[in-house]
Amino acid sequence: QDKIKVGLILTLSGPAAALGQQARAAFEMALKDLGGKLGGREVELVVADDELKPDVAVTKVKGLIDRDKVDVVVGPTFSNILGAIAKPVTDAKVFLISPNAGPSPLAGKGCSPFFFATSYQNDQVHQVSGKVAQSRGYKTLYLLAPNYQAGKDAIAGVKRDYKGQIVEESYVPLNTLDFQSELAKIAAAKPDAVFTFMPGGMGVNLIKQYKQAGLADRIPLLSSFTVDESTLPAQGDAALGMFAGSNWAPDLDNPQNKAFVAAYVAQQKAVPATYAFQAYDAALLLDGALKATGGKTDDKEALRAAFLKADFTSLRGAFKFSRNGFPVQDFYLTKVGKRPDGKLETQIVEKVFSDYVDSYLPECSIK
Amino acid sequence: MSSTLLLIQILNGLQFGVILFLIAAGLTLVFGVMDFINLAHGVQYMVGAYLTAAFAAATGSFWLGLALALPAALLIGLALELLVFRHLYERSHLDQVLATFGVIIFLGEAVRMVWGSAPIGVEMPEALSGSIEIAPGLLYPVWRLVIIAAGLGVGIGLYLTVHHTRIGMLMRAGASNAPMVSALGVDIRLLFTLVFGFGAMLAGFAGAMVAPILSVEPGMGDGILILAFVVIVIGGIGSIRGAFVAALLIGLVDTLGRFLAPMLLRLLLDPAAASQTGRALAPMLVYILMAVTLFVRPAGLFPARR
Amino acid sequence: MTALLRVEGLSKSYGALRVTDGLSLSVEPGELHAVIGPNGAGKTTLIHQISGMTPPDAGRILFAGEDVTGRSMAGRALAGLARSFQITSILPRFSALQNVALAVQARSGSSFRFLSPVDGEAALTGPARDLLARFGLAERAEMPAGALSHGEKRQLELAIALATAPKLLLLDEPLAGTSHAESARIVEILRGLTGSVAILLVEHDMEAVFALADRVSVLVYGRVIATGAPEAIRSNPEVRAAYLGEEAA
Amino acid sequence: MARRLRREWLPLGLFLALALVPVLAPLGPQSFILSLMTRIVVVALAALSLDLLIGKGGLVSFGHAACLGIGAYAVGILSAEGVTDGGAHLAVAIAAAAFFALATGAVAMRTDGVHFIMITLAFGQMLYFLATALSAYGGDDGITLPGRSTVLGRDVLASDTVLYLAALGALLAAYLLLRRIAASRFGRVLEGARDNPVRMEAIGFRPFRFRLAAYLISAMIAAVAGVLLANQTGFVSPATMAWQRSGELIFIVVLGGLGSLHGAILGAIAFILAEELLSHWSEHWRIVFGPLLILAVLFARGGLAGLLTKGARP
Amino acid sequence: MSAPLLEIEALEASYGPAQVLFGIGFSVGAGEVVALLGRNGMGKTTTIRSIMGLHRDCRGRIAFDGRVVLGSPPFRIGQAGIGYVPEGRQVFPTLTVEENLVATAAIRAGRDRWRLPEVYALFPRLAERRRNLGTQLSGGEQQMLAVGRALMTNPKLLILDEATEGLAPLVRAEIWAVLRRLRAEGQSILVVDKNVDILTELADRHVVIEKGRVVWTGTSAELRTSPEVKDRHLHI
Ligand SMILES: Nc1ncnc2c1ncn2[C@@H]1O[C@H](COP(=O)(O)OP(=O)(O)OP(=O)(O)O)[C@@H](O)[C@H]1O
Ligand SMILES: Nc1ncnc2c1ncn2[C@@H]1O[C@H](COP(=O)(O)OP(=O)(O)OP(=O)(O)O)[C@@H](O)[C@H]1O
Ligand SMILES: [Mg+2]
Ligand SMILES: [Mg+2]
Repeated sequence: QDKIKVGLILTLSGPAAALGQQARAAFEMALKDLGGKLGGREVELVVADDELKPDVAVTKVKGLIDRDKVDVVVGPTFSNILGAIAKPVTDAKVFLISPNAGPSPLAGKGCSPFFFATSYQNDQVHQVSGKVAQSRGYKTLYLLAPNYQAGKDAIAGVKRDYKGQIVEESYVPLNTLDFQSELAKIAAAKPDAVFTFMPGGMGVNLIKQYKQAGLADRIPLLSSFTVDESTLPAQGDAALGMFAGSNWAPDLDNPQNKAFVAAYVAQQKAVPATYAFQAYDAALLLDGALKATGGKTDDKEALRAAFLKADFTSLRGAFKFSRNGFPVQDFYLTKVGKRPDGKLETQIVEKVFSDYVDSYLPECSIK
Repeated sequence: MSSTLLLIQILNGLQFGVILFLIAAGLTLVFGVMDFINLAHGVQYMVGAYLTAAFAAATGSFWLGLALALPAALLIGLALELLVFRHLYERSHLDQVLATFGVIIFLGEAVRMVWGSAPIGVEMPEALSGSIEIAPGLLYPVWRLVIIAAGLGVGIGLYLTVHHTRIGMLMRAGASNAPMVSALGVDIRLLFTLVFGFGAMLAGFAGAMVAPILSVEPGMGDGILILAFVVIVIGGIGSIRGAFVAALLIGLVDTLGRFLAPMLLRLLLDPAAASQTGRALAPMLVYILMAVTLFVRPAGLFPARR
Repeated sequence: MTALLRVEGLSKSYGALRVTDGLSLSVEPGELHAVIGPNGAGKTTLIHQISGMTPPDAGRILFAGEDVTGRSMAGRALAGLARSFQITSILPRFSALQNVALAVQARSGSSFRFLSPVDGEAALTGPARDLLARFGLAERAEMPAGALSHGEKRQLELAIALATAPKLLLLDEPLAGTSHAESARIVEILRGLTGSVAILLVEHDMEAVFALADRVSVLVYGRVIATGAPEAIRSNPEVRAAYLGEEAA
Repeated sequence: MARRLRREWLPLGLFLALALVPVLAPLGPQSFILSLMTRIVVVALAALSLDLLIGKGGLVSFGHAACLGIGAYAVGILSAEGVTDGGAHLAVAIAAAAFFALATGAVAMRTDGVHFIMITLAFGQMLYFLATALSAYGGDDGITLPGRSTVLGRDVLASDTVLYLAALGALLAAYLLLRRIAASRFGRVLEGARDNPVRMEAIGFRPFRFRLAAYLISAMIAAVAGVLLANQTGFVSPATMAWQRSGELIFIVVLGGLGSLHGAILGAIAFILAEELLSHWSEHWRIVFGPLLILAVLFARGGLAGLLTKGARP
Repeated sequence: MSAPLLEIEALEASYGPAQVLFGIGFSVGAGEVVALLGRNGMGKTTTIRSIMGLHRDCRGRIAFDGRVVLGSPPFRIGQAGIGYVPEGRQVFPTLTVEENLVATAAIRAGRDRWRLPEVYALFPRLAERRRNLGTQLSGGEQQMLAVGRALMTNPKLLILDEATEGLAPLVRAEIWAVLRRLRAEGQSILVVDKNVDILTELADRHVVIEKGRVVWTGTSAELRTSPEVKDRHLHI
């Protein structure tokens, strides 16, 4: 048998490259741990950088499919890129495995038999915070997100399970540097808790300034994609004690995960975030499915069935796929803490949802 | 809404403005006064932040880090001038744009190769990390005040240098007619080299000063670059005073606009539509401000005397 | 018979400096009216105001019987008011010929023609070539205007102004920067125009002024201190003190 | 004729080479080559329209991607509403771009130089943020198109080759049109206003009108490019309108050689191919790409077009 | 006699493919006033810009004060002691009148004949307008400023390229008087001007250029008595 070709398309350059870098490192680690083979076949990995530009991404995946003749595409990092490449890839009847982005259209009306996500449906992560705010009995909640689609989705996600009073729904421009005025509003509103979704550098700025303004000790901060292992090194101790929703954390207690985190830290000199773990799982998923088909990729039906079975040991423990290709899994509340080696990481506080199914599944027409 | 909150927001707007000015200061010098479009200003700012982070981490002290980062930024600026900029003075603005865009791409990637893509942090000097009460019940982070002081200091220093020293005169003269200055016996090349080095150092200084409150990450200079240009253009190209006023104005409009616009809109529209419109409008505010300013005063608020 | 150009009570200040101070002046059809005066007296500013480049603070400008005070510079040019600039203002990247042809184009039909090549329009290049030849620039026709020598540029400047076929020419020091030989030629050309085209001439070359002018006005600190026939002005003691010195003696 | 050929070999060669693409594409990874080349041709079209403004008019628009976006969104929104006809897409795109150009141009033309750059940036950004606020059409995540535009109810553009040829046809048509315009009376005035607007007014032209007209033409052509881009990508998002995109278009025009028109095409080919090849070679391709740009500015005066035709100019 | 202050030999200059100077040669001695004459477009300005190092596309030999300066950057030539009044004024538009004068002022080798008060005394109009920007001056005022600016560098050799263009007769006369005075003080001067009559009084020697070649040199007395030179080369 000749090699199986895997196309990996991620945002690897430009300002937002950190997440893609983690994913690639982890995916490559997984291949190594699997002995350079998936389902018993040698692997040839073709990596492409989507530059976070939709039209570039489309050309790149066409290159992967057409020029490099990859058997499966893994990627991308961001939802808007996924929106652009999902159709060309699945139209070409190539399987697309998303190691991070999980936008609602692909879970619902736009679901495809050729699509699987090893991550989650985006809303689910935000729902964790809403559920926690509700169950902890916070009477008032202050919501803060950047003014773009993902920010709006985040706030919608939180509101789904939270029934208390929302004192403010504040949207800041994308790439806001200075949160001073938001912090002043929060201090004036005195909510029981704040929820925020502030990915990347914005999260770093917010957390540092939140701490500097003296709010960290007074008002608990719930979040998604704001404090994770990709931003913690920059946030430093200012992030200690902040909460986040997640489907995984580095300290999740199972042997595979412990080994993975230790190996990753040793190799990358940094603690892995979900982007890394999900990419690692993507490789495991491929391996499991290909084992089931005996390494064959021609029979798409069989391959899909093999994927759906999710017959591998995920770093997050057991999980299944819904028919829309999204996982049914547990979600946790995490909190930033210190590892024995002094590095920061998110640590599991409690399980918030068990075997949680995303809410768009009913809209998906696939049987 | 309480009036204290409004007051705090005005203060926040002003201090955001000063930060903007601090970041735009080097650009004011190189673009405003010297009439050289240096798109690389943003990456020079980023490099300053990274250098400070690296040196501070190595020495364990922010101040030592800053002290080492400034000469390093200066050296990088001088090197860039010698290799690239000096061949572009007599070229069109567009050539300058293209070449300095090349510098952005190069430096941006170089930074990523050295420090990686993930944001990194800089610890603020312990002594200045607290807050002080500037009015009863009004706490303000000390570092912010330090930044304000730095911004004011840089502004005044720049103004005096450009408008009240012979170096400043020669810079302005050289910007409009370098060969003539040279023919009158002044080594304008050398002066330009120094000015560009200094501009790079100012950019680096801004990066260093904001590093403790902002994330140090690739691309941190991109958006800022545009904002810095907006500041200079609204203020009137070549006018340091104008840049200062414009920076404060933008800080205020941006901060207060986001704060007040939804409230004002709520008077006109139903709440859902108001917040919807408010959200759509907020990010445009700065650009609307610029468009309106240029419509009313096509050369900016304080058109430099040129 | 009415004057072709009548300026009434024109005023313009820059800060405290009154550059034009209640100035009135007229140019009759076909007349060459020279304006002389010390440096900084406001002569160029006067031409700027008449041509529409600088709005006056007060006063009226009547051209061919119409009040043109509020009209744009382009509007006035189309109405027949052409000007030259003291500080040469040409299109440096265009050839000398194209510079002049463009001025011809301005007065010959719409320029919103998108498809036919302009270089092929003989109706534009023909007259342009003739004009260049009159200024002795025929050899330079295809050269980029920016590559001409200073004196040649000055002559091109004049050729452009003439190419618009004006009723009134506002000339701001057309002889400055031209050598003796070229000056003589320009004086000849201007003399050829008198009678058909009215000219308001600002010039420091007294020889030329007194040789050409029908009337001379003397401007000092934004005010006309004397107007009259060349001979009268030449012997006016006030004018001699303020402007001419001994040179004209 | 021979002389003319000597002067024109570059544009002729360019179009010949582009015309051969569909013939040669099946020899390689066809759909990829066509996708890449279609993107190049579309970007070239946008850059070409911008060259009319920058090269001929001296008007450096830093918001040109907005027009591209208008074209793309015309396809996106109409398709989402069930109108798939390409003719309708084009008509709406062109009309919307014309409206945008008139409205913003009337304001922007009051300024010049760097101020013009910044005010066009401002309008571009406003449109960008407007698009991100269009929640009904995906906000800033954008929308996936159900399919390509149809022509008279038929799905001819579904073929990559046909789409490429359509784009190439548009490029050729625009190139010929703009060449005529550049050499016309109108073009002459536009160039004159670029070099010395005061002189132009003094001989009786109002630069404002000519500039506005050029802005209009340019915006409409860019909108056509936007329609094609949406069809090529199968996806529409505000990213099309980001200021970086406008910047890229300016770079392409300058890199190719200002004002030569075919330079814009050359610039697009060079820029995108370099990006594609380098990024295929290493993820750190920018460390090479940046210095390449700098070298291009320092040593290729008059851009790539100037470099290639240096010997051929009489 | 010592070596001349400025020496030009076999100077050729081109603009791209077009050569415009074909072996110009002349000299200016210490304390001497030399006039460069010729019709428009003959190469006077090109010669001067070559001396100043502003026109790079030239070959030959130019020596100032005993040192070869061709090839040196302009600022070295300026520092060596040449004061330059360029054609077309070229005052600095973004500087005030006073700043224009002060910015490049220098006291070289102890010569301090010209400081602000002296220049203002020479051109009172400039003193009145000292706070105005360069661009806000009338044409003639700009011309005065250009002359004053060159004087403020206290040069050994003053080069004036059409320095009286656009000046009113009184001011023109004033400048000629100043040049006469300077000449009496031993200042070396190279001057280009259209007023041949005055130059024949002022200059010691004349160099007539035609189409990039020196076609005649001689003293003022010789020029006065050579109507054919005036007629043929200068069309007077
Ligand atoms: N924009 C301006 N701001 C301030 N002062 C100005 C401005 N423009 C002109 N001036 C002043 O107005 C006065 C008249 O200038 P103008 O150019 O009209 O003089 P002029 O008579 O043409 O002189 P010249 O013979 O030297 O050309 C001058 O003193 C000049 O400094
Ligand atoms: N930038 C240029 N490019 C090409 N040719 C030029 C350039 N500048 C000047 N020339 C040519 O060089 C020749 C000499 O010009 P120069 O300016 O030296 O003449 P000049 O004697 O100073 O004339 P004038 O009295 O008009 O100032 C002219 O024929 C002119 O066309
Ligand atoms: Mg004047
Ligand atoms: Mg000359």
